[in-house]
Amino acid sequence: MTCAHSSCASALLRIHGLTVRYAASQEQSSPALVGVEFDIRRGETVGILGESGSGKSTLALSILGLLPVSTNITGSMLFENKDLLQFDESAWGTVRGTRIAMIFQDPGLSLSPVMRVGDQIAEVLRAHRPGPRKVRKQQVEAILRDVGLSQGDRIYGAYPHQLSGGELHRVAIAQALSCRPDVVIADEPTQSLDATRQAEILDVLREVNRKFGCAIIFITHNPALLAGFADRVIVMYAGRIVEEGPVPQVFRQPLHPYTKGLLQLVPASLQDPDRTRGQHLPALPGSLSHSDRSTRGCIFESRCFARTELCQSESPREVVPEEGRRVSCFNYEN
Amino acid sequence: MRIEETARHALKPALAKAAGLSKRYVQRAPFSYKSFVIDALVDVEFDIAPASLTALVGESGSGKSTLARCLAMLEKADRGEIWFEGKEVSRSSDRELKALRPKIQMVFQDSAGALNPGFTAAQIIAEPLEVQRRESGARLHSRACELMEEVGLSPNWADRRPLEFSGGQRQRLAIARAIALKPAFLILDESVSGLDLSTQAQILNLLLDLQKAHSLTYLLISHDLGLVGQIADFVAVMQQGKIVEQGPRREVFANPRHHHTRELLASVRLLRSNFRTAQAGGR
Amino acid sequence: MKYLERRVIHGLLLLIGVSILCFALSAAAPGNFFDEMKLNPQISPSTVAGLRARYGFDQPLVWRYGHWVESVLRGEWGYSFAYNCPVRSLLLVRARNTLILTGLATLLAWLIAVPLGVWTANRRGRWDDRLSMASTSLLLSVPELVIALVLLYWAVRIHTLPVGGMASVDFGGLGVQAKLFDLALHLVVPVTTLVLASLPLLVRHIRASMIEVLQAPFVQAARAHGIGGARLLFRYALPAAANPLSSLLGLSVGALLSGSLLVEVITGWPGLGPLLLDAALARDIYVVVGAVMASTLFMIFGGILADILLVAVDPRVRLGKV
Amino acid sequence: MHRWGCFATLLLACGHACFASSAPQPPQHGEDLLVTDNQIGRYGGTLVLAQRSEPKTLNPVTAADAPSREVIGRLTADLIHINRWTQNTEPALAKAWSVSNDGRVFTVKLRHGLRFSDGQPFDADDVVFSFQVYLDENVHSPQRDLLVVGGKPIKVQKIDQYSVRFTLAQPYAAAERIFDSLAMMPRHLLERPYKAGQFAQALTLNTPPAEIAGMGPFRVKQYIPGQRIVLERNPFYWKADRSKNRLPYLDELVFLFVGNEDAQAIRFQAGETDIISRLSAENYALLSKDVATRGTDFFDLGPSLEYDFLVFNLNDLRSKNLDSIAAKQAWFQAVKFRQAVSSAIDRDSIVKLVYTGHGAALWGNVSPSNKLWTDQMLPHTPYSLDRARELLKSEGFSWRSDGQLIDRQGVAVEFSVITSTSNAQRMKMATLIQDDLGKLGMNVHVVPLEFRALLDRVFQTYDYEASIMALGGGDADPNPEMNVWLSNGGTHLWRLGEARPATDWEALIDQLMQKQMVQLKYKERKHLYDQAQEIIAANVPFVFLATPNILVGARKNLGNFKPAILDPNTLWNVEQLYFIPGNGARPGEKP
Amino acid sequence: MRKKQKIVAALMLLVALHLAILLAGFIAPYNPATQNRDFPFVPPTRFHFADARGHFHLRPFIYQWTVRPEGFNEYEEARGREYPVQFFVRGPEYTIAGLVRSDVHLFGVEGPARIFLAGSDGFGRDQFSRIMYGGQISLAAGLLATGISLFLGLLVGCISGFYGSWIDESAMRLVELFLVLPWLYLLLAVRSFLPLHISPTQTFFLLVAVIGTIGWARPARLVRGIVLSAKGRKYVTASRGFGATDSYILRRHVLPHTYGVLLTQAALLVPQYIVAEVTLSFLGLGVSEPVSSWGNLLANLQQYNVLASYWWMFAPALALVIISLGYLKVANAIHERLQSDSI
Repeated sequence: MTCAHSSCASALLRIHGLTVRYAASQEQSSPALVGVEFDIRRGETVGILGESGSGKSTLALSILGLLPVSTNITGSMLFENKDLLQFDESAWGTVRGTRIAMIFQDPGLSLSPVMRVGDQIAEVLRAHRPGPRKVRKQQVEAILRDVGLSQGDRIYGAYPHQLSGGELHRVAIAQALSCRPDVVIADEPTQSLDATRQAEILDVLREVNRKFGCAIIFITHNPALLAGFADRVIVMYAGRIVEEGPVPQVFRQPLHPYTKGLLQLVPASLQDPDRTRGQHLPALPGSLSHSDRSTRGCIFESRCFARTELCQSESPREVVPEEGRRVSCFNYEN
Repeated sequence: MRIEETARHALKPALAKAAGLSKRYVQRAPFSYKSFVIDALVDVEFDIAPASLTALVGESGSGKSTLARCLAMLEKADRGEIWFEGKEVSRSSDRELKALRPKIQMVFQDSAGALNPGFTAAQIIAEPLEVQRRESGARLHSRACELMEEVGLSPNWADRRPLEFSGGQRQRLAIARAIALKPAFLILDESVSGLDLSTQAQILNLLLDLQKAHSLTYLLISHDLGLVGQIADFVAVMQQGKIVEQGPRREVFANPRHHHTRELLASVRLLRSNFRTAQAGGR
Repeated sequence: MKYLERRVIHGLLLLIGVSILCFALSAAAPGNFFDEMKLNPQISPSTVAGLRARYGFDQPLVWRYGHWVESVLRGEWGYSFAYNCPVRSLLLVRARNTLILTGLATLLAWLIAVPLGVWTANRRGRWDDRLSMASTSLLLSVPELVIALVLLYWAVRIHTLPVGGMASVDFGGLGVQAKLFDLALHLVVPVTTLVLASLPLLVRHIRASMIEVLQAPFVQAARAHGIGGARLLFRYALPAAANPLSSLLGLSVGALLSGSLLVEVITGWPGLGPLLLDAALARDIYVVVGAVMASTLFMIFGGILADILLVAVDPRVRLGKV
Repeated sequence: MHRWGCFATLLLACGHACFASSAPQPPQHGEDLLVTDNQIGRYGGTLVLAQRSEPKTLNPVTAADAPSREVIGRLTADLIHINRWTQNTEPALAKAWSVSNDGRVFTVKLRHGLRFSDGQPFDADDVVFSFQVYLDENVHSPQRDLLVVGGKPIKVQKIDQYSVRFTLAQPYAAAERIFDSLAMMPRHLLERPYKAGQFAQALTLNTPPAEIAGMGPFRVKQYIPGQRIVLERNPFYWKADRSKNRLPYLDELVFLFVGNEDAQAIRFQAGETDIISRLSAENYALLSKDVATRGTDFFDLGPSLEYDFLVFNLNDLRSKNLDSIAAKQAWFQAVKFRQAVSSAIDRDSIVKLVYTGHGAALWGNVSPSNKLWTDQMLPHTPYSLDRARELLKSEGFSWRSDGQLIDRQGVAVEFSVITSTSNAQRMKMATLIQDDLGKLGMNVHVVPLEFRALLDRVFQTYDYEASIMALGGGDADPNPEMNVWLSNGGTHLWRLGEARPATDWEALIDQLMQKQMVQLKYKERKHLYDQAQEIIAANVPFVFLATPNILVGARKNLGNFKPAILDPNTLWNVEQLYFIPGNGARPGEKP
Repeated sequence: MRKKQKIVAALMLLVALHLAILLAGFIAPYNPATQNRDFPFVPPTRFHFADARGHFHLRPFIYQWTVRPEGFNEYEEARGREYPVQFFVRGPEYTIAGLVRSDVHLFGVEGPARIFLAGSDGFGRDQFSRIMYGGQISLAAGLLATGISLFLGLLVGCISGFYGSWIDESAMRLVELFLVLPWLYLLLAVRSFLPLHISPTQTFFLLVAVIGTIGWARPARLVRGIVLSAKGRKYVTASRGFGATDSYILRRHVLPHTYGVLLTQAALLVPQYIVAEVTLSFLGLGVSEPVSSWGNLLANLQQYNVLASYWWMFAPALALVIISLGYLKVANAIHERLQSDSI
């Protein structure tokens, strides 16, 4: 397969031909990820866009080596030229949380309910940066300030259920950033927040990226969040990358029918004068689970508005329509 | 708080109405005299016009869900009145309640938790019918299949269990169950918030279809103003147990009175405009 | 403290209920303490009747209960016919001995069960988990009695362990260290029996609770932050399993006085067991009532302890948000 | 934990320091020591033995249970003592006694210059005081009934400092045996609690050792609840060996409390105890297997005085509402029925399977090892099913085709036998008897009951059909057995508390027993008692089964160890016991 | 798939064991009450293929035990005559389940030799036969009593957990009361009110009733905990929203959650209850001689000399362990399946 980027040699994280198959999966034939490959360079922000079930979360977990042991994984994941897939548990310990960190979807669930949040951040530090307790506490407070939580003392001593939704998100970010990782994976980190808080969190992440220079992999189903935030977007469908490119290009001119469909989901404006009462919202027909994963043809075929005979019988190859972009669709072959 | 322009709706009597509704939770820790007081509802005045779609927006903990549960008669408020179809119902007897229940239905946020994992899809949908003794035996099953079809689920899946469905499908199941009793009033508590954009749009479209078909009245609760703002007729904004703003959507969006509403709207607009700019090719 | 007040009142009600029922039951049971004398041809029936009258057995049950309550209020807890002394003094020393035994056994059982349960939960389905499950199943199906007897037989065979009792005859003349060592040797058989008998259930409960917690998102998250191994299991997962485990611990504590009767009798441990058995069979009823009251107290205490523990570990409970 | 231990020891040993040393005091002038003729032993050592349960009290007057009496027996002494070996009486605190011609007046001369274990002198005042307490109706002493002869309490009079006169209301055979085990108590310590009506509460286990004194070879040193009681030498004990060494030889005597017989056997096997009394036959067999390796000796002393028997309920049930049992009494009342049952029981099997051969079959109430009273002429009905069938047939019983025995009315013979669950031996006997009588076509049910529940049925409710029980084992003399055989006796088990003898033979037994009681000449008395035994054996009110042998074990290096049939089997001469020096010494022995 | 196999395997084992015990009359070679007074505590019979002359026999044979002249209850094989093991032999008559009457036994040897598969007891009774017959009473009583306990526990636990407030409080106090009461006395009292002789059938039902009613407290506590958590589920609230009655919610949504715990409890209680008979026999409430039960067979082990000298007396303990392991296995497997179904 081709490398979409010219500068792939300088990639921090390089994922190649990653195929993941859950052992206990009901449909044994269909892998959760198929031949996924992309690069992450130092300091860049990459959005991964897709519906739920497209394999985004599996991707995130596999980058951190958190898939169940029984999972069948092939391909390679080169992080600083070391293949993460060959790592054992202790080697992973030197990567997780310190080089690659993750911000989870719902901090209310991903923070232990029975530990003070400060301690939870300190635990991460303790695991990777051994040092005296006192110093650690100061470090934690500094990190909390970095994510915009100025009342360090109160936050430090609070339990998760004592904090508001916005604060919890910041704590989760602080926890992920505590060891200044090179890569931060943010898995739908703003989903349960209202618009104001969402914007704040995006600001924090943007700030963090600017200040610490860590690469951010931002996983979302909402293209609107990526605008003005991510450099690059990777669109996933049914465990495959269907399109990749810089955000401005992709948003301006989406190539894959799926990308097009996703982009049109974002409402035009708050008061659409044309929309009459009860009129349908724009929507993608069908759902991911309708897709026949065992098909020989294009996986998106059943939901595609531009499908042809060919799409049913053959799987499209990846093409590079222009520098820095790629797409898997017959419309762009040749 | 009432806005003049609702006069048009005021002509029709409200389907559901809350007057001076208050609810306070007092929690006591086992080994202390200290108790924690949470005012979930403070003197809430709230109207729902028939056959309308009212969006209730507010951040988590603002009291939206408490209001929803009070309106659905799943919880009793401390003070205040609830009117439904022109009758005060907050102090109904058990028997009156049983008669009232089919008319007011609720769809919960966490579809996985609100569906018994041990039941099949058909059993889940049939449950209200069974409980209310509307149908029985084979008719029960065929009615469940009809309902599945109505919400866009294949009746072939009638024997699957909730965990075999995707989030969107589970939400459809929950909606099918809620409309099984042909209610007049459907309360959707964050019913679409856990879903992704495409599924959200589909579910909202489904709701619109159902509204048309059954002349349903909706109360759609969400933290996402941008989402519900697209389809709502009325918008209400809650903060700390109080309704700080309510009125027809256009009115509220055009002329928000409360700073919280203004803030929310500004953020939504910012996000949208970023996206439009990107689509337009700018950065 | 509202909560404590309520617990104490409930406890008192329970104690009253238990005492009344104890009295009713003891009155309903056939025979009484002085019956054995009837078998001695040299003691006349009138002497036996005199003794019965002396201890109020010719009085109605209510009168006896009243007298007993009065003696409880005096701090005597009733009167033993056999020992001719207040029950309290009889119970205290033996309760202490029982607590030494059961306290140690409970402590050991928990010290073994917690790591084992946590470990096997983490290794769910692997060989070591299966081995542990198989052996706990086996232990569960062997009666306590058989465990005790086999251990005792083993002790006789190996010659190095004492085969019963709590102290050697020359205990009084030993130094502090030697005394402790002597006590430890005597504890081996009964403690092992108790541990083996209580371990399997504990391990299984802990394992089950841990399996549930280990699937929680925050454990996964902690792992993603690079926290692993024992730290993850004990710092993150275990406290989160506190709810079921603290009530389990409450039950353990509640059974401290009553859980070792059989083992004490078999291994000759000078605890409440032999005293209670003797008293129950000899119809020395106030001793039985006293011992039952004491174990009720422990059960009440265990319940309170479980709640305190839960509050200490789980801040959600502490702050009233369950 | 340590603090706890210290606390307990402190509490219980607090009196120890103010005590006189327990080293044997040299004989003093005027002290009338009893000189024993045992082998001369050596001082020192601690003898450890186990007891079924702890003593409940140290009060000799109120104690009713065996463990308490065993310990009290070592702490106290009596005026006239039954020698457990010879089974005859011998002087103890009394130097001599004389009996008036009519056998009603006993004059007892006390030894001079004796002292209690606290060093206080002992004299006639103590004797009078002790009897006053025993005879006090308000004290409810179990021994009181012993001292009531012919319906009147014995009169006790002090003659001088060292002589006391006892007057009986009527002549009483072997009256001197009454004095055995009646502990003489210190008036100086006990008069105050007695006067205050607190006698039952005096001398409990919690009483400080300094406030306990007795005339026995040992005195209390320490009591650890639930664990053991430690006795130490009484330095003033009134016996000495031929070399004028004051007895006892042992420094200390320790009673461990070990809940059951098996555990006691284990302790003995493990070398934690030095003596084991009343070993069960099974454990005797088990333990005596490895005698060679363990430095222990085991003794089979032959049959005990106890007798196991099957008794049918012949009580008057008219007021009891027990019609179904009353209906069966028609069978039980037939002598031939009882004789048939007796013939059909295979006593040899009982001896073999229940007592593993260490027991003896019985046909009467007196054990073959009762040297003075066994009736050698007593017929031993052989085990014979044929004879049993004959007897039943002649009584009108017959058999159905399936072998079931039926009576004249055609009612199937079916009855139940109650037995105590706490006695494994009797449970086994019941199972054997069930099988034996099954061969006769009798349908016997074994009904195991908890001991007191059984007593309640036998003594109170009469709700039983037959029962397996045991009696005897105390003294060899017939007098203590009186209440078993007299028709109005409290232990006349088959029919309790008869106003008049229900049958001629019971009337005859009454006469014989009353006569032997006042007959002072042994030969005449023996003749009367033999007759009684024969009538009992012939009429089978009890179907006598067997008696266990007395089996004991002890360390090989225990000197003067002379176990006896009479209770206490091993400790009756504890003051003479000593450890023979050599390689057999107790491990961990203090020098 | 694998889980299903596990359940099936464990179930097959249990069914086989129960069947064997049901057919005790056929499988056991002797009447369990027949005493052989010349052979107390005989060790298990040894099977031989080669005789003293070195000849090999295809059919296994045994030697008769004889008492060794010196020594107590020690035996040696009388090598004089071989007794081949025979199958489908005639022996004492028996009935199976009160229906089939027969005298054909699975195996046996010609008299006077006796085949003691698990040795003999102190009366020379064949222990193997006693175990087989005893299993009938013990297992049935254990299962039935467990059923009663669990039913009562379920009832109280459900009501208490579901309705909460004072009902819960008083139910839990009642549970505590049951846990501490001196049952000994109650049972003694019960015994004294019963007729003197109770037939084995009556004893059986008595055992079941007594054990079952005493043992409900613990399951009740467990069930209550589960009901408490189950009734807080969202779908229960949803169900209320449809106007579901309490009984409907209990039946459809709450009860199914308790099955897992009930099963595990059942597996734990059955062996416990079988052992409990030892205590009850002591109070005169157990089955009495000559009927055998696992309880009274196990009681033999309480005697030190038996424990130390006659290892084959452990056979009933082994039988109990095997059966209860079987139950545990089944419970575990079903529990696992329930868990994987629900979450």
